[in-house]
Amino acid sequence: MATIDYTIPGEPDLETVDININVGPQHPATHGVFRMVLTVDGELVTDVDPVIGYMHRGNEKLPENCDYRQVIGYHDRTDYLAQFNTEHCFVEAIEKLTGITPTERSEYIRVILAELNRITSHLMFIGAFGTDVGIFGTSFMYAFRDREYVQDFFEEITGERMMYNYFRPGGVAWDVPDNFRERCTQVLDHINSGLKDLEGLIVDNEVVLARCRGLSRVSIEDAINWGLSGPLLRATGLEYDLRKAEPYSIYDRFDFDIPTGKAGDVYDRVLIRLDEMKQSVRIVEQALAGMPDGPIMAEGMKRILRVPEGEIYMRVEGPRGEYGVYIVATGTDKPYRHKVRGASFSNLSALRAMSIGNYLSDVIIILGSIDIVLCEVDR
Amino acid sequence: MRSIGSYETVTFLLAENVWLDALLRMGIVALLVPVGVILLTWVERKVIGRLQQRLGPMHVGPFGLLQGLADTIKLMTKEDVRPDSADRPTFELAVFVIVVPVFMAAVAVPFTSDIFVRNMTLGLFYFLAVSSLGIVGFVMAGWGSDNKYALLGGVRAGAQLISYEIPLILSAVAVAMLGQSLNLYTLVNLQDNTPFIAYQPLAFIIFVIAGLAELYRQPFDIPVAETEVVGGPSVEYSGIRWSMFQMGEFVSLVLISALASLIFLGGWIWPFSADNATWLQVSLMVVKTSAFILFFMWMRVSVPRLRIDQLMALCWQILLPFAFLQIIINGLVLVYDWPNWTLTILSGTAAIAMGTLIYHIARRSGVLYQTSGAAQRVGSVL
Amino acid sequence: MLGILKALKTTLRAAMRKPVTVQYPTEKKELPHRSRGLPVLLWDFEKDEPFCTGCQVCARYCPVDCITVTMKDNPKKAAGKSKRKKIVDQFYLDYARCMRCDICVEVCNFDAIVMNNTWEGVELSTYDRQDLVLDTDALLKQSRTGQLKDPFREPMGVAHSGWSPKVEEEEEAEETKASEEGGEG
Amino acid sequence: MTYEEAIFYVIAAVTVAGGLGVVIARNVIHSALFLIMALLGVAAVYVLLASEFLAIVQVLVYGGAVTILILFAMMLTRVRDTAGPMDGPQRPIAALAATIFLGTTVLAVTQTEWRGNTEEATVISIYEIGEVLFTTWAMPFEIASLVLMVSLIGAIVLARGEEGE
Repeated sequence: MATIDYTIPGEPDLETVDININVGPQHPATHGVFRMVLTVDGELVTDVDPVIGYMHRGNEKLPENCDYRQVIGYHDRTDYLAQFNTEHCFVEAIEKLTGITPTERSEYIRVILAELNRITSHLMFIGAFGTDVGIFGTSFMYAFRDREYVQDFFEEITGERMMYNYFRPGGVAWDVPDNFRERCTQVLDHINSGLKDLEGLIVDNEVVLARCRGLSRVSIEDAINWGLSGPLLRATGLEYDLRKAEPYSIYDRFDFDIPTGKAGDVYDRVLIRLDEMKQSVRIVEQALAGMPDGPIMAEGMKRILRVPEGEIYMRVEGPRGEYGVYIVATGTDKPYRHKVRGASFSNLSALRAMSIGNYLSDVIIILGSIDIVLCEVDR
Repeated sequence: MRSIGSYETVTFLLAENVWLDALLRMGIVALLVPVGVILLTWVERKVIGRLQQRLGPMHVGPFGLLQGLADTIKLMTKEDVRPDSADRPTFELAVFVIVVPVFMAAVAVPFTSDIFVRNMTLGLFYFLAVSSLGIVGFVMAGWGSDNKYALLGGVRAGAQLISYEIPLILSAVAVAMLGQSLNLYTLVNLQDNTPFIAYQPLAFIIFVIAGLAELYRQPFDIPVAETEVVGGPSVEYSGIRWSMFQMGEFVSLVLISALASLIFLGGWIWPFSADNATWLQVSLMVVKTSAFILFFMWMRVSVPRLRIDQLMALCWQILLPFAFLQIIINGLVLVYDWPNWTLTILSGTAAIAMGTLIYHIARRSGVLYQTSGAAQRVGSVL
Repeated sequence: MLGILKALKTTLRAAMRKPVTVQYPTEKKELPHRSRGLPVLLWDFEKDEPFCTGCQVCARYCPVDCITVTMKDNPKKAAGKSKRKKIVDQFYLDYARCMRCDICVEVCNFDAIVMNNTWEGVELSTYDRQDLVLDTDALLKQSRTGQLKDPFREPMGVAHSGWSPKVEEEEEAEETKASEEGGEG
Repeated sequence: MTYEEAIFYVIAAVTVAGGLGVVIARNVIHSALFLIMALLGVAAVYVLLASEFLAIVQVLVYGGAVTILILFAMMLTRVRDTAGPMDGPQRPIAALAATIFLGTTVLAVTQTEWRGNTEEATVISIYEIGEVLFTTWAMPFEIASLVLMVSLIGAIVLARGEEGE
C-alpha cells in the first residue's frame, strides 16, 4: 500500500482523512454478496479489504454425508453460472476413480451442454460488465435475451433452468429430446446474432476503451504467482486452457483456438470472453456433427455406486478458470473428503493487488472483470 | 410605479396587473411541469425498454400510460425516511434547493412566440445562472445525508456540474455573439433563414455534450452512478423527497433540450417563416425538443460511464479550449465582417478536429488517461 | 466517436426488433414437457388411491431431507379392491427446502412421485413458511383434479440414470445396510 | 408601502438573517449555506434596483461557483462542529473592530453624495455595460484578467510542485 502524507503542507491542523466505503454485501455493483471495504482518498482507492463468507453453505462438507449421485446437485450450486461444467468435473472424477467409461453419446451431450453453459456464463459476464461500466442495463438485457434461448434449451433437455442435476457417473440422466439437433442449431444461430449486438455495444466503444484499456495490467509472472486461471490468465498472453493443456473428456477431438490477450488488462479480459463464446460455438457445431446414437448410460451401473478406495484431483476448464474437485474415497457410497477448487476464489485473491491505486469506479470494473461467482468463492 | 426591470415586452396573459400576471404564469408553469414530468417518466421507460428489446411499462392504463401517475401516488404515500444522523435542515432543504432553480429557469424559456412566462433581455444568461444554483442542492444533499455514498456523489456532482457550466455558458455565449443579444426571443427571430447550428456546429456539439453533463445522464452520470455510489446524493431520500430529485432531473432535461432547440435549431421559426401559426410553432418546438430528449435517452442506454478524471480532462482539456476557439472564430468573423459561410467552414473544421482528437485520445487511452501519474494527481487533489 | 455511433446503431437496431419479453402474469410461455417444478404425488384413478406406498425410498435419497413419509396397511387391500399391501399414510414435503434435484422421482419404484411440469409447480408464494410444508392431500391435489396432465416420467424406472428400476428384496436390504454404513462413516 | 418596498424589506430581512447565520452557526457547512442565502439576497436587491446583469453575475459567480468551492473544501475536512467556545481573549478587540467597521459603513452610506438619480433605479442595459467595459474601463478590465491569469498559473504551478516532491 502506498503511503501518502495526508497533511497539507503549511496547514498542520488541516488533516485529510481516508474514508472507508463498504461496497457490498448489498450494493448494486457487487456480484453476489461479495463485500469489499475500500479505503478511499478522495476518489483514489488506497486499500481494499475483501470480505467473503456471506454465502458459505458448507458445499464441501455437506457432500460427505451424501451419496455420490446426490453430490451432483451440490456441484450445481457451487458455480451456479456454469452448472454443467461443475457437474462435468465431478462426474469425470468419479468415473476415473471407479473406472466407468461413459458412453460416446453421453460424452458428446456433456461437451455440448458444457460449452453452451460456458456461453451462458460469459453472456452473464458481458451483461454484468456492461452495467459495471455504466451502460444503463442494455448489455444486461441483450445478454439475458440470448441467455434465455440457451436456458430454454437446457430446460427442454433437463427440465430445470438453473440447477440441472443432469450428468451422472457413466452418462447422463436421460436422453436428449428428439429435436435436439434442430433446437441446438437454432440456439447457436441466436447466439451468433446476439453476440453481434453485444460486440456493437462494447467492442471499440470509445468510452469502454478509455475506461478499460490499460486498467489493472497483470503480467504473466504475476498471474501465475497469484494462481489466476481462465480468461484472467489468458488475457496476460499465456495460452493455457485445460481443454488443450490437459484434455479431459473428448475435448481432444475438437478443433478450436484459445484466444489470448496481450496487455492483461480489463479490455483484454472482455475480448477474450467474447472470443471464447465463438470458440464454444465452434466446438458445439463440431460435437453436433459428430454426435453418435446409442445408449446414454454405461452398462453395468449398480444401484448403489460404491467408489473404490483412492483419491483423485480432477480439474476442468470452467468459464471462470480451473474448476477442480478433490475426492478421497474409502470404498463406501459417500466421499470421505470432498474439496472444491473454485476458480473465482483464486482469481479474487488478486483483487487487492489489482485495485490499489485505481479509482473507485475502476475498482468496480476490475471486480467485474474477475467475474466472480460468490457461491464458488465461499462454497 | 417604479420599473422592475428592462423587459422588452410586457404582455398580459389575463390580469392587467404585473404581479397577478406573473403569479398566474408561474402557476401555469408549476402546474404543467409536474404533469409533463409524469408523462416523461413514462416516455423514458418506454423508450429505454424498446431500445433494450423490452416492452417497458404495460400494466397501468393503455400501454402503461398511467404508470407515471401510479408511481407518483406510490411515491407520495410512501414513508418519508430520514436517517437519524442526517443533518436535518440541510437534508430537508436540499431537495427544494434542487427543484426551485429548475422552476426558476423555466421562467426564462419562451416555448413559442406567445407561450412564455417572461421575456427577458438577459434570458439566456439568466437561464444558465439560475440553473447553476441547483448544484448547491446536490452538495447539500450529499453532505446532509451523512452517508458516504451520498458524500462522494455530492462531491462528484459539485465538481462535474461546476466544471461543465463553463463550456455550456461559453457555447451559449458564442451564439449570443452571433445574435448580438442575450434575449432568447431575439435569438430565435434571427434564425428564420438559417438556424445557428449551421454557423456554429462546434458550439452546438459542445453545448450538447456539456448539457448532457449538466443533466448528469450517461455517459456523464458519475454523480449518481448506480454501480459506484448507489444513486449518489439521493441515496438516503425516499418517497416524495426522492421524487423531487426525479422531477428536477426531468424538468432540466426538458429545459436544456428546449434551450438547445431554441438557440441552435431555430426554435419555433425555422424552417418556416417568422409568423407561423401557433399550432405550427408548438409542433415545431415539440418536435425539436423531443428530438433532443429522445437523443439523450438513446445515449443513456448506449454509452457507458466515464471516469471522473476523464470527465474533467474532457471538460478542461478539450471542450473548454474548443469553446474558446469558437468564440475567437466568431470574434474574427464579426470584427472583420467576413461572410457567414466562413463561420460554417471554420467552426465545422474545428468540430471535426475536436471529434478526431477525442477519438484518438480514447484509442490511445493509456496516454492521457493513465491510471498512475497525471490521473492520480487529479485524484489526490480532489 | 465511431464506436459510440456503433453502439447507438446497435441499440436502434434492437428497438426495431420485436420485444422479447412477455407480459408474465397474464401471458405465460409454454413450459417444456420435461419442466421440473416442485414434486407432487400421482393419483391412481383406477384404484382410486395414491400410487405411493410410503416406502420412504424418496425420503432416504432426498439430499436435503425435505420428505417425511409414513406407511400404513392398505384398507382397500383388505376389501379386495387393490393389490397394494401398504399405502401412504402421511406424506409431508417441504417445498421451502426442496432443491428440485429430481432424485426422488428417479428413485421411486412405483412411479408415484413426479415433478410438476405445469405453472402451478413453480408459482407459489405464501406469507407463512409453514404453508410450504405440504401434506398428502395437497400433494395429490394436482394429480387428482386432473390439472397435472402428462407428467414427464419416461426416464423413471429405466436404468438410465443408474438408479435401479425394481425393488428386489435383497437389494433393498443391501441399500438399507449401505446407507447405515454411510451414516456411520 | 408599495409592493417593491414590502418585497425589499423581506429580501433585506433574509439577507441580514443569512449574514447573521454565517457568523452564528456553529457548523461550518451551515455557515457556508447561510452565506449563499445572504449572497442570493443581495442578488435579489440588485434585481429590485433594475441591475439584472449584476444580479445574474452575482448568482452565477457567488451563488453557483464560489460558495460551492467553499463547501467543497469544507466537506472534505473532518471538522463538523466548531470545537470549543467561539469567543476568546480577543473579544473586546473584535468588538471594537466590528463597531468601527459598522460605523464607517453607515457613515459612508449616509454621507456619500451619490451620483445620478437615487430616487429611482436607473436601468442600465447590458449594451451600455459592455461598451463601457471595453472602452472607458478597458485597461482595468485587462489588468484584472491578467491578475486572475497570474493567480491561475500560480495555483497550477503550486499544485504541480507539490506533486513533484
